[in-house]
Formats: sequence, structure tokens, C-alpha cells
Amino acid sequence: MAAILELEGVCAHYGRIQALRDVSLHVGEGEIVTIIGANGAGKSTTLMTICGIVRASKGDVRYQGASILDKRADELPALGLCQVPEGRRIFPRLTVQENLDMGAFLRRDADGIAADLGMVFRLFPVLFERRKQHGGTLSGGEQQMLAIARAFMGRPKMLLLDEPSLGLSPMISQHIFRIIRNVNEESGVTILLVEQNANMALKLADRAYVMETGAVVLEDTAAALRENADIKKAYLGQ
Amino acid sequence: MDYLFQQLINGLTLGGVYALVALGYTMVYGIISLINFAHGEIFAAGGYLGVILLSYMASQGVMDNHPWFGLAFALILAMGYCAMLAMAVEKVAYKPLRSSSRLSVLLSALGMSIFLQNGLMLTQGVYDKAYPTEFTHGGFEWLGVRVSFMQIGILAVTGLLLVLLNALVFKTRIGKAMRATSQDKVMSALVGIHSDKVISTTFAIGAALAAAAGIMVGLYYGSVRYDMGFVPGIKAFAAAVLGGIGNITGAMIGGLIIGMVEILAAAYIPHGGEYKDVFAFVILIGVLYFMPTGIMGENVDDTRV
Amino acid sequence: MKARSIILALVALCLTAGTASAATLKIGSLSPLTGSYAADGNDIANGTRAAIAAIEKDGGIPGFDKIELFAEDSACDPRQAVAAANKLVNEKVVGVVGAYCSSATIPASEALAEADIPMLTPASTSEKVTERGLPYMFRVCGRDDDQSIAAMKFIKDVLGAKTIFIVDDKTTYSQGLADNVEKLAAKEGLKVIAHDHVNQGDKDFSAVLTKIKDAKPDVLYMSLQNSASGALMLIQAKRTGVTAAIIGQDAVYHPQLMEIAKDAAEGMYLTFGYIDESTPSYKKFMAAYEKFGKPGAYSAYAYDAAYSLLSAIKATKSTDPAKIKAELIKTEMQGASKKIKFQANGESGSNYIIRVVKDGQFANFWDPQTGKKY
Amino acid sequence: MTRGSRKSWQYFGLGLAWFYLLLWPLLGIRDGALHFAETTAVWLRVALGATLCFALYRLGKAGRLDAALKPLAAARDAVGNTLARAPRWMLLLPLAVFALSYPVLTNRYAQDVAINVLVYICLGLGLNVVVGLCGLLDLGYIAFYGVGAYTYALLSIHYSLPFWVCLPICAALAAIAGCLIGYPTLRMRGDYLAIVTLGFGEIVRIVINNWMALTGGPNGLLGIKSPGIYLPQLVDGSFSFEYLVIRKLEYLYYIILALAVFTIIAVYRINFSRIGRAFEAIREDETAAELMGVDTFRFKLLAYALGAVFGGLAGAFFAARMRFVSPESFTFIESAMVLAMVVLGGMGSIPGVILGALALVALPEMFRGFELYRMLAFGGAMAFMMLVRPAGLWPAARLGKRSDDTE
Repeated sequence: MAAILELEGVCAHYGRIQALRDVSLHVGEGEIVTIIGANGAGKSTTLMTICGIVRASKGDVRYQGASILDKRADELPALGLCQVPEGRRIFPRLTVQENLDMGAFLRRDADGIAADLGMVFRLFPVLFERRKQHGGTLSGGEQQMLAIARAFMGRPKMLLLDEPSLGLSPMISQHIFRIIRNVNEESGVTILLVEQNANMALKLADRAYVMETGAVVLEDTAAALRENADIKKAYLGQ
Repeated sequence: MDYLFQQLINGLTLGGVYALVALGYTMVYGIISLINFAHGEIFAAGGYLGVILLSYMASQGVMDNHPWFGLAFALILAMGYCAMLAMAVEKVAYKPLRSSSRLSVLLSALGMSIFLQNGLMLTQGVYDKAYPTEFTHGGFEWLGVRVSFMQIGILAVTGLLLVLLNALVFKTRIGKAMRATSQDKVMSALVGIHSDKVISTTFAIGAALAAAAGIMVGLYYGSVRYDMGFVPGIKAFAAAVLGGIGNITGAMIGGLIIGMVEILAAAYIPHGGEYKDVFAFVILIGVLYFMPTGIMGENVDDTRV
Repeated sequence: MKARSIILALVALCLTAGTASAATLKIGSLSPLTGSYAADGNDIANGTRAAIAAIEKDGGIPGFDKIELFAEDSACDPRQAVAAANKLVNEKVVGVVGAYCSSATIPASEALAEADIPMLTPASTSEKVTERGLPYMFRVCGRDDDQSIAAMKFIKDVLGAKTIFIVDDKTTYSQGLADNVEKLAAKEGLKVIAHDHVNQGDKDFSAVLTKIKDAKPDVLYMSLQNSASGALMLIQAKRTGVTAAIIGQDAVYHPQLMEIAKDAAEGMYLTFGYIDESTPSYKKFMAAYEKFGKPGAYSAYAYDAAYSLLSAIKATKSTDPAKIKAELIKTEMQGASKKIKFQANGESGSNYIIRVVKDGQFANFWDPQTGKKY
Repeated sequence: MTRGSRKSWQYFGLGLAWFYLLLWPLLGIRDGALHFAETTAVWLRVALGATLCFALYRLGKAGRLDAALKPLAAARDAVGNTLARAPRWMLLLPLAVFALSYPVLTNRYAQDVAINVLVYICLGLGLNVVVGLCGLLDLGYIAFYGVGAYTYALLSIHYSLPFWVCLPICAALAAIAGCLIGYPTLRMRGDYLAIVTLGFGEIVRIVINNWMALTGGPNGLLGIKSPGIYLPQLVDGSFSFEYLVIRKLEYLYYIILALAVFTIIAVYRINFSRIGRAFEAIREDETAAELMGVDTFRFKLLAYALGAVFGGLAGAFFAARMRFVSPESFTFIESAMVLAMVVLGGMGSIPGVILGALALVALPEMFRGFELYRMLAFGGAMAFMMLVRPAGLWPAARLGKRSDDTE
């Protein structure tokens, strides 16, 4: 399986504080890979570094075989690399419909956009009902759905998801995870998922990385990690 | 009665001028939360470009044969010039400070304002420049109310630009990108919006509007001066805030209210002429006291833009 | 050209700093070179320069190789004016021409008085300038009260007006003048319909002009500080349909009044110091001023101020302020603007006449002394 | 030449071309003809200067100038370290000696500029309480300066009250004005507060300009007395006091120096007091501060009143020093200048504000040699300094970002 995304020895800093130490990981085409870890372990920073919002001070990030380090954040969606960032970041004063349009900002194929719009409205019927409301007026779960739907609208080859279950009820979380799985299976979208809810993440993912204090400490298939005694104790609460 | 109507027309015209300048303020503020002090100077530069071009064309005989063509040509060139000027100012003085505190940018803007004003003074001289006003003198009288074509022109252009601008912001791709950028710069980058370009475009559009306002003012009042941008700049800023800063229709309404209050205060209140700015600011403070986000402003979490 | 002049200025600065020997006579000028009144301020600096050029052309001042001007920016701001005045004190200038705004002249003159430096104002018409008992304060232009008397006489005798509407723009000068006119009008039995004010820097006068149109006064007395504002008011008055006779004063007297207002300025009356354009002094002034363009309202006054100061130095062969003062009071001089004879209180008298805008030019119209038209 | 540097040179060239396009219409179209020579001449000079600066900047960035810059940097660090290690009195003592002996060493003009600097230090530090400590953007601060100045002027003219008696009265009235203005406005946040304070500043100025009976309107007020002091004297063996009216600049300098020192100490004490911590809490996060039990409204009002006090003191001195007040001294641009001093120096930092005042008062004076180009150079310098040091010349040690600033 060819790696669609590779990180090699990536370091990143916030001012003087080092947030990532030598992070190396790879994601194969069509895989679901998850990064689990505690608060402040550097999971979100990893995603932000991939997208060029945080600049890597060392190492390399390769996407589809080419380095994307010197690309600006806004050049990546065109390459099929989309992110659902932490905290959803819905545009609060854009309507639901406009939020979705923004997801397809770089696309010019009106027909394709219309088709995808139909698709996300089928996946999330509640968004169809609220398509004229401002994004800021939605509930937390609806906003999360909107954030994911918006990312789908970019027709990504690879989707980076940051804590999609944060602050949501277990039922909604499960609904969202089901949809992520469906999209992965049906459209072959590669997914890199960052989650605190290790339990659910490991059930969904093929492979997983465990991060602690800015570094990757463990890497294995999700199934194997679910059985790992340390992981069970530290992250799965068993 | 005709006295009242005459004063209302006067107020509408003055308000229209403020509104045109306020539009640029509000757009720039909306996108990078900057009180762009240099905006008033861009407005003055627009007025100067207008007089430079019109005088040149008059000397070449264009204005005698095709006055309307000449006017349109000057308007478009001046708008383009000011757009370029504003983009240069943005690149030089604001962009490097994008991640600094907002007050640093505010100060940089103030410095640019002083710089541009004096640059205009040095290149164009300290004396007022006279606009060719021959072809704007016309007007008509109706029920004792005198309306000049320029007054109608100002209101028409203001209205037209408002409609166009609203269409631009709400219907077009770049407009959506502007609104998205103003609400969340990181997220808009993540969906593929090049925020620097969008910000540049916003400055350019705001400046083009200011240039249009500068020419209208030059034609209506008959002259331009290098420091003409300062007072309307402050009034327009007040108008933008009154209407709810960041809101285009709000800027328009705010401009009209401030213009109207000034004129009516001068017309009806004893000593109103000298205290008219006081009335304008009192209205502003009063409105903000009861409607803290301005007339058209939306009530959003105020930790955001 | 501008950049060249910066470099030249810098070079000149270095050179003068290097060669500032006893052979250089230093005089200063104080006027707003930046800000809203920069136009008039530059006229004053240029008038002073013209006077220096004229004196130097006549052989200069014995004992001095050259005369150097320090043209300082007072910005019409009391603080900056005092700083500039102190700078001039530092440079040991022997006399100062300026300032423009009375609110800058008054505090600056106090600073100059402490160093006993004569100050000749070409433009500050407020009575307070000379009424504070400063020994070396002179005024070359006329006084507000004299000007208003001339205006009133004209309004009553020639125009035969019954009602008057007064507008001023709230500066020491313009309001002082307007207040005087209002008082005189009441005394003369005219009906003052209203005395309204506009603000500095206003462009839109439509509200007050609509009021005037409605009130239909015989005369509109327009007391503004700035000729450009005057032009804007004239344009708008014409557009609004104001039919009253319009009378202005010397601050509005500037060629740009007609440049901007064009035909709207036609027929406007102004009170202005009588300038006898046939005198040799006036011709000499015009020749020296030529390179600065058309003279403004205060160019000739500034020229006369500097000229009489330099002449006094020349005559007494001394830079001692007491001697200069004695000389200034002693002699009568035909200046470019008027006959100048300083009194002990520093006044030089005024000779206001009425001028009118005719065919895009200022023309003499009526002399209040003789009561005759020209 | 690396790819990055080639790219930056391309941008630089584009910038110069852009500049020509902007300059040409202003200089080149006149008198019914198109001219190119003048624009080109001006442009060439600017371009040459800019290219030189840019080349130096690039070389410095590429490390080519290290040979020259390294010893300099090392020397600077060494000096900085020694200074940091030296006890505070060793730094303050030479400064104090310099400040005290200044009038002896200098001439009138320098003293006059120094007095202006000290007045603006008082103003800047006062505004610093509001903007720097409490994080409230105030664009109408000069109003308090005006209140102080007119209070002393009126008391001195009509009641002949001596300067020293008036000083506390001026401060009190300014504080009351601060509360009056603050009460309706402080519920607003961010830039809404800015425009409303701007409005109040203008209202105060317009009222001063129009209330003829009280303030003399644009004529201003004349006949203000200079400050005086009682000097002990021994005459014929008996001890008496002689009243000495201070008119000379040197003595005025010492008075404003004393006021400035008082202001510095007072602001320093506020900065590190319980009140100061409350101010900072409000600046960093108003909502959180409120939740922590800080009565934000009361403290904001207090910040306003405290800031106004120093403005009032400076105003009273200004009136006494000029012996004349008029509305021209209290315009919006003055407010903006004081704000510029605070931001340029470094918000919340006392030495920063002092540096800022020094820079913004001294710069226009230094540029007097440029004559007409004075304010052009000043505006450019202001923007440039902000670009080079966005956090200010001497940033405060304790300063986070205001929550409003986050994206």
C-alpha cells in the first residue's frame, strides 16, 4: 500500500516551547489511521503542521510523494488534503448552505458540487433542514456534522479529523463515526483521525499511533493496541 | 415646509458622502478589525486624481466634446489608482503586522495617514485645487426646493454602489471568501482561501469606493485639499460604528443619519451649527448605549472579529 | 525636484552651520507651514524671503555678508509655536516675522519677549496681540476693529442694507471680526437676523445657507479664516440661491478664491487694506515675489514686516532691539501694502477699503475715508 | 543567490515599479501636459536609497555582514548584561544627575523641548493606565488634559489661586470628568469604546471652543499666572519668605520634572498593587476577571479616573507654562499622539512610554531641518518604527494578548 502522507522527523515550536519532537508517521492510501494521546500530547499540532498552519522547524512532510512543507495552508485543499480542525470552526455568520459552499471553494464543477451537496444532505438530513440558518446558531453536534460535511464538499482524497467526538453525546458521536467509516469505504477517502476517545477511535481505525509529550511513543494496528495492556490502562480506562 | 425639505435634501447629500467613505472603513474593519486611519487620505487622493485627470482632459479638449465620457474615465482611473495605493499601503504598513497586537497596526495606520497627507501636500501643494465645475451646476427647482444634479448624482452613485457592494459580498465567490476570512482566518485557509489576496482585494474595493467619494466631493463642493480626508474620515468612522461596524448596509444608514443630524441640528437648533458635531456624537453614544453593536450589528460573541 | 530641494536644504543647513560667522544676519519667520493654514503660512514665509531678496539686491546691510532666514513651522498650534519661537531665540535671530494665528502669535511673542527679540506680525489682527504691553511687538496688518468699522460703513452708506446675516467660522480672528460687526450693526440700527457659526474644516455649508436663503437678508457678512472655505461657501450660496450681497474680509482675499469659486465669486465685496499698486514699493515687491507665484493676502504684509525690520537695522547699523524700535517708530515708510508708521504700542495703522471681485480679479471699489467709489 | 532571495528581490523590484506608478500621476500630469523627468528624478533617488537599505537588510539576513555585526551584537549583549547585573540605583543615579543638571547644560530651545517631553511623559503614563494596564482603547484622552488646563486657567484668572493649590483641584476635576465620561461608555467593548471616547474628546473640545462666556472660545484665555514658590530669606537677621514667580524656563523645567517623577512613581505603584493586578486581569480577559470576583465596571471606572488625574495635572502645568490656553491644543490628533507614545513605547511599560514620548516629541523637532518634509518624515518614521518593533521600543515584561486580539 502506497503511503499518501508521510511525516519524517518533524519538529515544531510555539515560541520557545517545543510542541513536536521528531514525529514520524505514515498513512497509506485508503487507510483510517488514528492518533491517540492525552491532552497536550501534540496531536492537534501534528495536524496543524501537516496543513502548514504551524510551521515545522525540522523534518519533512510528504503528501503523495512530494514535500508540502513550503506550501501555504490554502494551497492544500486543491491537492485533496482537507481538515476538520479542532473546535469545528464553523463560520458563525455564514448560513449552513454557505458554510458548505465554502468547503467547495476551490472547485469549479457546478454539477459535481450540486451532487456532493445532495450527498451531504442525505448523510446529514438535519443540515438540510437548517440550511438557511447561521452556522453559529447550530447545536454542538450539528456544528460537528456541518464541519465534516464542509470538508466532504472539498471532495478530499485525504481527510484530517481533529476530535470529532469532543463535547458530543455518545449517540451522536457514534453516528458521526459511522458516517466517517462509510465515506472511507464507499469513496476510498483516506482518514487521519485524532481522538481522545481512544475506545471509539481504535474501533474505527485500521492502525494507530500513540503520542505523549510531543512524540510518537507507540505504533501498531488498532486491533493490537486495543489488546495492549498499557494502552488499556492508560487510555481505555480498563 | 419647503425649508424642511430643502434641509432634508442637504442632509441626504452630506450623509451620502459620509456613507461612501464609511463603506471602505467598514469593509476593512470587518476583515482585519483595523480602524484604517489612512482611509481618509485615500479618499483625498481620489479627489486629487480626479482633479488632475479632469484638468488634463479639459486641456486636451476632451471635456468640451465628451464631458460624460471624460468624467467616467477619470472616475475609473482614480478608482484604480486608489485601489493600487491602498494595496501598497496594506502591503507595506499592515501586512507585516498581521500577527501583532491590534494597536500596533492602528498606530502604523496613523503613521501612514500622516505620511500620505503630507505626501499629497508636497506633491500637490498647499493650496486648494479647483475642480472644473461648469458642467455640474445644473439643477431644478420643485415646489420651492432646489435640487442640483450633483446632489442627485451623489445619492444615485451611493445607492448604486451599495447595491453592487451587497451583491458582491453576498452573491459572489470573492464576497463569500471575504466574509469567511473576516470570521475565521485559519479555517478559511483550510478550505483553500488565500487570505492575503482576499484582504488585498478588500482594501482595493474600499479604496475604490473612497476614490469615487473623493471625486463626487470634489465635483460637488468645487475643490479638494490635501487635508480634506481627515474630518470626513472621522465622521465616516463614526458612521460605520453607528451602523454596526462590519455591516455594509449599516455603514450606509450610519452615514445618512450622521449627515442628517448635522444638517438638521444646524438648521433648527439655536447655536446648532457650532455644536452640530456634538449632536452627531451624542446620537452615536446614545445609540451605542442602547444598542451596543450599532444599528445593524449582529450580536455575536465579542471575542471574535 | 522635491528630493533635490531636501538635499539642497540639508546641504544648506550643513553649510550655514559651518559658516555661521558674525557676517550673517539672521532673521526668523513663524507661520504654519504644515496643517490647515499652510497656504497662508507659506505666503508669509515667501513674503519674508522676497523682502530679504529685495534688500540684498539693494546692496544688503552693511557689516553683514548675507541675510539668512529661519522659516519655522508654527502649525497654528500654541505648543509648536512656542517651541519654534524658542528655537529662533536659540539661533539668535534679531527679529521675527510672524505668526499667523493669533493663538500662536500670543504665546510665541511671550517667549520672544523674554529674549527681547522684536516680533512683527503680518497677519494676527486680534486686538490682544498688541494690548499686552510687550515692548517689541509690532503689527503690520490692520486691526479687527478697524476692519469691521470699514465694513459697516460700507454696508450702511453704499448698500443701504436694513438686515444682515453674520456667519463666522470660530477662530480668534473670524469670530472677533464678526462680533464687532454684530455690535456695530446693532448700533447703526440694522437688524441682525442671526449670527451663526460654522466649524473649521467644514466643507458643507448647505444648512446655514438654506437658512439664509429663507431669511432673505440684504447682506451676508461672511467672516471666514480661509479663502478656500470662502470659495466653497460662495459656490454653495450660488447653488442654494442666496441673493444677499456678500461681504468678506482680508483672510478670504486670495487669488484661489476666484480660482475655485469661479463665477460664483463675482460681485463679492471684501474689506482689505488699500494697496496702491502704482507705488515703486509695490512694484519692487511684485518683482521680488515673482518667483513665488501670485501673492496671497499676507504676502505683502510679511514683505513689509521684514522690509521695515531690515531697513531699521540698516539705518541704525545695530541689532539692538531698543534702537530698532526707536527707528521703526521714528520713520514713515511707503511699504508694498500701505504707508507704515509704527506707534509706540506697536500698531501701524490700518487703511481698509472695499474691494470687489470683478471679471475674476480683485478691484478697488469704495474708500470709506473719502466715501467715494474708485 | 538562493531561491528565496531571488524571490524577495523580485518582490522588491515589483514594489519599486508600483511606487513609480503611484508617484507619476501626482507629479507628472500638470499644466495640460505629461511630464516624466521630475517623477523619474524623485523616483531614482528613492529607489537608490531603498535598494541600498534592502541590500543591506538581505545581506544581514543572509549572514554576510556577520563579520561586522557580530562584535556589535556581542558588545550590545555585554553592555546589556552588565546593566542588568548592576543594581538599580547605579542606573538611576546618572539619569537623575543628568535630568537635574539638564537646564544648566542646555539652551532655551532644548529646555523647551525637554519640557514638552516631560508634559507628554505625564500624559503618556496617564493614558498608559487606561490603555496599557486596563486594555481600554481611549481615543479622547486629551479631553482630560484640556479639563486640567482650563480649570487652572479659570481659577488663576478669576480667583488668582496659586498654582500649587490648583494642582489638586485640577486633578480632582479631571478625575470627575473621567468618571462622567466613563460611566456611560465603559459598558462598551473594544473599538466601540474607541469611537465613543473619540466622540467625547471631540465634544469636550467643541464645547471649549464654543462656550464663549466661560472659555473665551477660540480666543483662548490670557493672563494665566505662572507658578510661584516661597523662598526662605534671611533679611536683617529675620527669617521671611519671598514669593518668587517662576517664569524662567529652567525653573519650569524643574516643576514639570517633579510632576513627571511623581507620575512615574505613582504609576509604578499602581502597576504593582492589587489595583494594578485587577487592571491587568481585566485587560487579559474581562469575562474571566469578572468571574474571579473583580468588579470590572468599578475598576474600569477607576482606571479611567486615575488616568484622567495625570492628564489633569499635565494640563494644569501646560496652562501655567504657556500662560495662555486655546482649543487648538486639545484636538483629536493630540489624543492620537499620546496614544502613539504609549503603543510605540510599549504598552504597560513605564520606561517604554517615556521612550515613546521622547521619540514622538523629539522627532518632529529633529525634523525641523526638513521644513516642509517634516511631517512626512514623521509619519513615515512612525509607521516604520511600528514595523521594526511591533511590540514597542521597550515592551512590558508582563503582557499577554487581550482576548479580543485572538483570531
